[in-house]
Amino acid sequence: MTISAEAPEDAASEAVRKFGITVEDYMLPARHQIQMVGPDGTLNPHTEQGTQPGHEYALPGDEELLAAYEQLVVGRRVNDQNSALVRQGRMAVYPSSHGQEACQVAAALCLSDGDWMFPTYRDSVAVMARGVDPVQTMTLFRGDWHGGYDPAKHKVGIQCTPLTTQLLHGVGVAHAAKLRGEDTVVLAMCGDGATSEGDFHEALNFAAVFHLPVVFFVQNNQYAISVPLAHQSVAPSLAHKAVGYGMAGERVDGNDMVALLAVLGRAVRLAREGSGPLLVEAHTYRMQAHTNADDATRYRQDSEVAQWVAKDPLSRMETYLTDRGLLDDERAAGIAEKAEAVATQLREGLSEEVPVEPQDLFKYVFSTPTPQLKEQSALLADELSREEAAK
Amino acid sequence: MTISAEAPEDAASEAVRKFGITVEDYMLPARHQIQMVGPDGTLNPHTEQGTQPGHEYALPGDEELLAAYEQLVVGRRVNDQNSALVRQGRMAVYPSSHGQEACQVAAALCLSDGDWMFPTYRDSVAVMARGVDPVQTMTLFRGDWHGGYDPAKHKVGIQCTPLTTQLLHGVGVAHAAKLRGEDTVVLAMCGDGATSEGDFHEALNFAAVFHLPVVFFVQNNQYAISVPLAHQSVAPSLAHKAVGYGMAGERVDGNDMVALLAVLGRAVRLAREGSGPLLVEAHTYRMQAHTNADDATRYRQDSEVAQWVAKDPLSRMETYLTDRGLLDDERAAGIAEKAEAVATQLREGLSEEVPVEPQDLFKYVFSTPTPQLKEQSALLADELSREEAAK
Amino acid sequence: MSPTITTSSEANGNVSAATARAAAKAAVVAEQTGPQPITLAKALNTAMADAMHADPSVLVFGEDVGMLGGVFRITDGLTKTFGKDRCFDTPLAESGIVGMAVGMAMNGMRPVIEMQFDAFAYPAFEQIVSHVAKMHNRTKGTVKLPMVIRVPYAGGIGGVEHHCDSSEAYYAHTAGLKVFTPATVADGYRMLREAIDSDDPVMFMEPKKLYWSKDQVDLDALRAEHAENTARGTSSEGRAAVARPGTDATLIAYGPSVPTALAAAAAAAEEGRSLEVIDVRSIVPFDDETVCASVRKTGRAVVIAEAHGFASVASEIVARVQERCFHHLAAPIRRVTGFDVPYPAPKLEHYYLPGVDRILDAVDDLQWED
Amino acid sequence: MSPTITTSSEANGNVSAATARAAAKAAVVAEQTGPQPITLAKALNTAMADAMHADPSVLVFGEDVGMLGGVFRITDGLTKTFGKDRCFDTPLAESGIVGMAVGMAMNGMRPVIEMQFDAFAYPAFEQIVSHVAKMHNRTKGTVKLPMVIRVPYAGGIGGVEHHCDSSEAYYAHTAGLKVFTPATVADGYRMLREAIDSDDPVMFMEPKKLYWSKDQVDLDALRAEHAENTARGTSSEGRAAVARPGTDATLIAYGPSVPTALAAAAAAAEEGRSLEVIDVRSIVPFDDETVCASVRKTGRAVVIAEAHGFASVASEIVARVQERCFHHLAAPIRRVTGFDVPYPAPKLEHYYLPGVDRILDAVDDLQWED
Ligand SMILES: Cc1ncc(C[n+]2csc(CCOP(=O)(O)OP(=O)(O)O)c2C)c(N)n1
Ligand SMILES: Cc1ncc(C[n+]2csc(CCOP(=O)(O)OP(=O)(O)O)c2C)c(N)n1
Ligand SMILES: [Mg+2]
Ligand SMILES: [Mg+2]
Repeated sequence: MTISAEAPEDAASEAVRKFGITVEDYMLPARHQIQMVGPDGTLNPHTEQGTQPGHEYALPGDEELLAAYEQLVVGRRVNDQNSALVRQGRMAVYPSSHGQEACQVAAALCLSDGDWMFPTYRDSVAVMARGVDPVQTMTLFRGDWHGGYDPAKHKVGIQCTPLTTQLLHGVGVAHAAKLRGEDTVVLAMCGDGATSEGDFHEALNFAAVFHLPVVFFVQNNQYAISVPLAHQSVAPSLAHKAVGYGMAGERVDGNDMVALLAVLGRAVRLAREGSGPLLVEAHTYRMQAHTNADDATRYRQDSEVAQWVAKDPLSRMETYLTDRGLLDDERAAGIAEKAEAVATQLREGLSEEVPVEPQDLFKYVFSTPTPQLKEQSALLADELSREEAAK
Repeated sequence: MTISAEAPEDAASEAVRKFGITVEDYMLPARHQIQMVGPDGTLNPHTEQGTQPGHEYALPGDEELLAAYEQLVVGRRVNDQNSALVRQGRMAVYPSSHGQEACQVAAALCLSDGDWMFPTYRDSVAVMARGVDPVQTMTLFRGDWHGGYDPAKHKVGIQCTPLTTQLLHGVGVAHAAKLRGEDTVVLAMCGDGATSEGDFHEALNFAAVFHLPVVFFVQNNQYAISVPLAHQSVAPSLAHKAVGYGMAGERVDGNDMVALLAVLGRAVRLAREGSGPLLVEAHTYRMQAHTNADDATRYRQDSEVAQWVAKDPLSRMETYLTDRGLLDDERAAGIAEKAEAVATQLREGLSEEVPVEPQDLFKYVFSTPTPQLKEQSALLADELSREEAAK
Repeated sequence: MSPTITTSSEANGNVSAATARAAAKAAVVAEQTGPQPITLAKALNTAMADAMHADPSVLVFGEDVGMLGGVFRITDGLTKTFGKDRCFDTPLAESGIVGMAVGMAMNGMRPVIEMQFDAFAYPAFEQIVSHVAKMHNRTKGTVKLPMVIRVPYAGGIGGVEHHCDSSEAYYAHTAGLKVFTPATVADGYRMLREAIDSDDPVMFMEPKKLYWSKDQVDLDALRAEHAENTARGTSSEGRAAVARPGTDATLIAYGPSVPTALAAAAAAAEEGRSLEVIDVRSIVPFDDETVCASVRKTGRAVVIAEAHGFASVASEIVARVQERCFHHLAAPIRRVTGFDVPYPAPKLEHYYLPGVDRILDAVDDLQWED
Repeated sequence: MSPTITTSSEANGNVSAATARAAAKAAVVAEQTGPQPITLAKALNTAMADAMHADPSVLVFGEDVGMLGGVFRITDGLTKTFGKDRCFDTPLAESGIVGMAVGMAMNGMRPVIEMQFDAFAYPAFEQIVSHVAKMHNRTKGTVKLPMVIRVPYAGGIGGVEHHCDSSEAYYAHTAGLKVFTPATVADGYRMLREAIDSDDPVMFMEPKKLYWSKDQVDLDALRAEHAENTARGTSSEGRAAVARPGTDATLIAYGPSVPTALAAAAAAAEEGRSLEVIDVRSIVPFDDETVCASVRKTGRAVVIAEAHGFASVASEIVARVQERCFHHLAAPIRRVTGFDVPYPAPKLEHYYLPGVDRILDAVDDLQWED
């Protein structure tokens, strides 16, 4: 298999042929965001789901929906538990994804075991939903180390802070896998504000030119810290950015678990089948401040936040599943129990004082420490032993 | 006047209202590149000029065409003269725009006196057409200094090498002008390869969000040194990149002087009227190697180059103007004479050995040299005086 | 800060020098007088506000600097006071911010831009090194680039990765950039105003752990000092300060390390050792005179900085002091710097940072004859 | 280079270790033996080819490295030999190149990437400083990042602005990066293979003015040396070399300055002064032992580097040598470096560059008693 700019048939022309649409219709997102279940929890009629030729979506299966709901409940519990732990001083900082849990869960569930995820600082719930141990996930925010899990083992990048730099890592992982003939798909995540960074541009373009199986997933939660979307972009939508890379874009209601599973599921499938990269924008909302250190009242009105309470992804899914007869009290209780178990795990894990090891400073800079690091390490050891002796 | 993301009406919605087109039709380039005069020098019928609703172009006036032709002839002569000077060792390096002269000339002619141009290393002909002294323009390539003219005086940035960094400077100049209520338009130029850089993305987005009068002009000459366009982008065209910024894009035959004047002229007018930034891609060809130091036979076929000879911007314009009766032998001779005069100026200017001043190293680092620079300057002065004494 | 607010039509209109001057005057009058306990944050904020009052071409922009007032609140109130043409949020892109500032400075403005954290200035590195530092030289001075890049830097605040880098060496090594770093509240005001006044670009490194440290400072006196300096064409630019006089050895420090050095000197004094503390203030240009005068006097020196020691500003200080004061030195110059490891996670930063004990150890190592 | 070419289906297919090994063997056989006049460019090219033969996970990419073979032709023929899956052009974006390489290294590859010129690596600065340097540490070593960033650097080639920066200090100051720079043809081969073998990221700084300098080099002997080192787990990594022995003073240089230092030593010898020249080779890690052994012996030292002197690698060398050899020094350590000015235009670079005379002047200044 050759990865080169002259790929036999590109995704766009293939789609043009297959779906009988124009190349622009392939690349442009559907004219409305894809929404399957409305805020009140009822299924939209098929004609009102926002789909159009070339952008059709099937309803996910019942099992998938139930599994997703369980993770939604767990995710919300995780967010609330972590925020509480920060308030109690057990954790330094936590960027909550409260309100964005449907995006978080869909990001994890759309991937297979061999796939990779490249999350941001806000995506702790997605990382846990992907199977990483909750307490390990919190290492970064607890301040013990910069990352608490092995990316290779879990196929999850360390939650990334320098905005959109991780998208390129995702592109590289996909590229390596493709060169070896593996069918790995990479889900590379970022926020709305991050789309303004140069690395966003470079990552999407590299993925498109090398025709790599990367799904770029933008959680547009309307704010980058204090800066509203209107100051980041005047494009009709962030999904429209796909066009500039010859890539397909789609936008989806980011508080509609059902639509997210459908849209991300299809994107991952297309990527795996060789359609090249895709860009998915989810419209959602950051219900809380940027982090606990932020004061959102400085830049937005409570009334705006209130409007989004009505669109909550959890209650919507609960109503939908209950109405469908898929969810009853017993099942709900079981799920709540699981969520509580995770919360307990977090509480207990984070109240344990893990002793830090000063010598870790020098241990991992290189595979083998340089003479300079050995010298510095000895200096610190000497200092600490003298301190110890003085006690 | 407030510059903010919440501009009263953005360009796209204004266009939608005014032209009765969709926002995508506003942002997307016309389906074909705009071409008014074909390779054989005959005017295309209006229906075959590539225009469509919202993207209509008027034929430039006779005087404008003649002035442009004169600059075309001068530009070609400049390119050939400079290449000859490099071969003779009078200049270190020259990135020729041979074949791209129509783009070069249009870039200069579309601007008014108060406007700014931000050119690249390849845009020497545009810089001269804008009025900068030819010999001063060559300072960079001659190796005397990094720039030979005063950007503020000529409203021309120093020809820029770090790709697309200059686009942001153009954005800043436009922003400052707009804040002062001046109606300055900025033409910010780059090549096809350069569109892959992060700064391209950031510049277009800043211009769009702040709604600034910047025309981004991409000369797509099909190559970035050895790398063909297909390895830079798989978008249908580079002009499609406009969509991701909510900006209008257009593509034009870059070897058609007439269409270039029309398209860039309209873009500058729209920008001045407050439409915000626009992106124009000209399809052209780098007829010679990247610079004299490059060997183009390593990566492309002569036959490909030959195809483009037939599309030459000069002969096309000559035929067109002659057929229209605007150009006769006498006028042509006058123009040739002017071109020859510029060539002579270059030859003479560049054969004069300008003595370099070693102390210039220290003079311009800061407005006033630091104590450290004074020390270093004294060191060099001492060294040189000892050398002098030893002679 | 001044309660005087220009009306919104003024603030949003084309800026008029007369209006701005009037506002500045009013602001000075309205301000409380006499020494007050003031934070470094407040001093920096006041410096920007005063500069904006004084000169309509001074603009402030960056990420979250508008409504929010910056994540450290250093630009608090500037949008409200001066309107969003003069203090505004940009899209989230640092190269864009710096590159746009270059263009604005080329076209008559004096941008003062904020990088949100040290490590988030790296995307702008090409613009800083290849343009900000070189434009003046490239154009033989026909283009001046009066811009200030404010960088909250260094650690000690329990920040997660990428929020605590000491990046001053990158800029100090780049020819064409001035690099200032205040260590006191008064210097926060004084030096930021000088940076904004400078016709050359200044990397203004703000020790973020000192943002909330307070000193008794008389802002009016500082304003008067600035006015007097402006009138006389003088300034404190490029000058180091003797932060504490002493006789036995010299501690050379800057930014976040100055209070640590002072604490070490205080501790040493109790043990009967008199340490002089030099606050470098301006890394570029560097004040060889003040630094060397001290070392020639004491004969011993320790250089203290938070950044990794290797190829750092501390290395430079050692190198130039040994070049200039070699025969006055009774012992090798010692460095107490951050280790050559990535800045550690919050629970480990304590072991990384140069602290009082480590400085005193270094002083002890200066081969005393007693 | 080896005329052995894998068939295109092999080259384009999923790379098979067995095939690659067979090809490597064939290549070794087909190569001419014995010392040959070889350029640094050729040595680097051969090192990459041999590494690619030996290990199918070694990939080469960057701007113009494919069909063109790079603007300096260092990757000449690699695409032809190994197919465009293993040596290929990327879109024109340096942050993209480095960022993608990080991901590839995380997923089993060993990318060797080319930055076209020193100043054009700056757009990748954030990726280099915040990820390349930190990934191993961030993950407590669970993620290794075996990648090489090749940077043609420094001047002396009459290049226009942005094509002659000496950027090594930026990387040397960044904890977590190894920084190598060869000065001889043999080291070009030896050190690039070691860099590719390294499980840690290496900034491989290639002195571009030496690309076409030739030495008599036996590639087969170097291959055998490499094979032996690999078998024994040894290497020349992190070691400085005595490029010329001497007794009176030590010249410490690296990369492009080594030939200049050697020329200065030769000139000094004619005047009866014996100078030892140390080729630093590896800036990080730094070989204190070799450097200090020499200075302790000679008692005098001059550090030579093209980069601006301020806060540079040269400053570091001065600082650490005075820390370690203070009582052996008969005179302050002198630096001969580029001035603290932007790298000048071609017609002025001669005045900027540390040359033989400037080095000899510095040696003369070392307070000789005679
Ligand atoms: C390169 C870089 N610049 C600045 C920052 C500081 N910063 C952290 S989060 C953030 C806002 C990001 O907004 P968005 O991408 O919308 O993600 P969200 O926080 O809303 O999930 C900023 C500016 C950073 N982390 N990285
Ligand atoms: C940031 C940066 N990276 C790499 C280079 C080296 N370089 C100079 S020109 C060039 C190709 C540019 O191609 P394009 O943008 O198409 O312009 P053209 O030369 O065709 O006019 C490259 C890679 C550079 N100047 N700047
Ligand atoms: Mg957001
Ligand atoms: Mg090109």
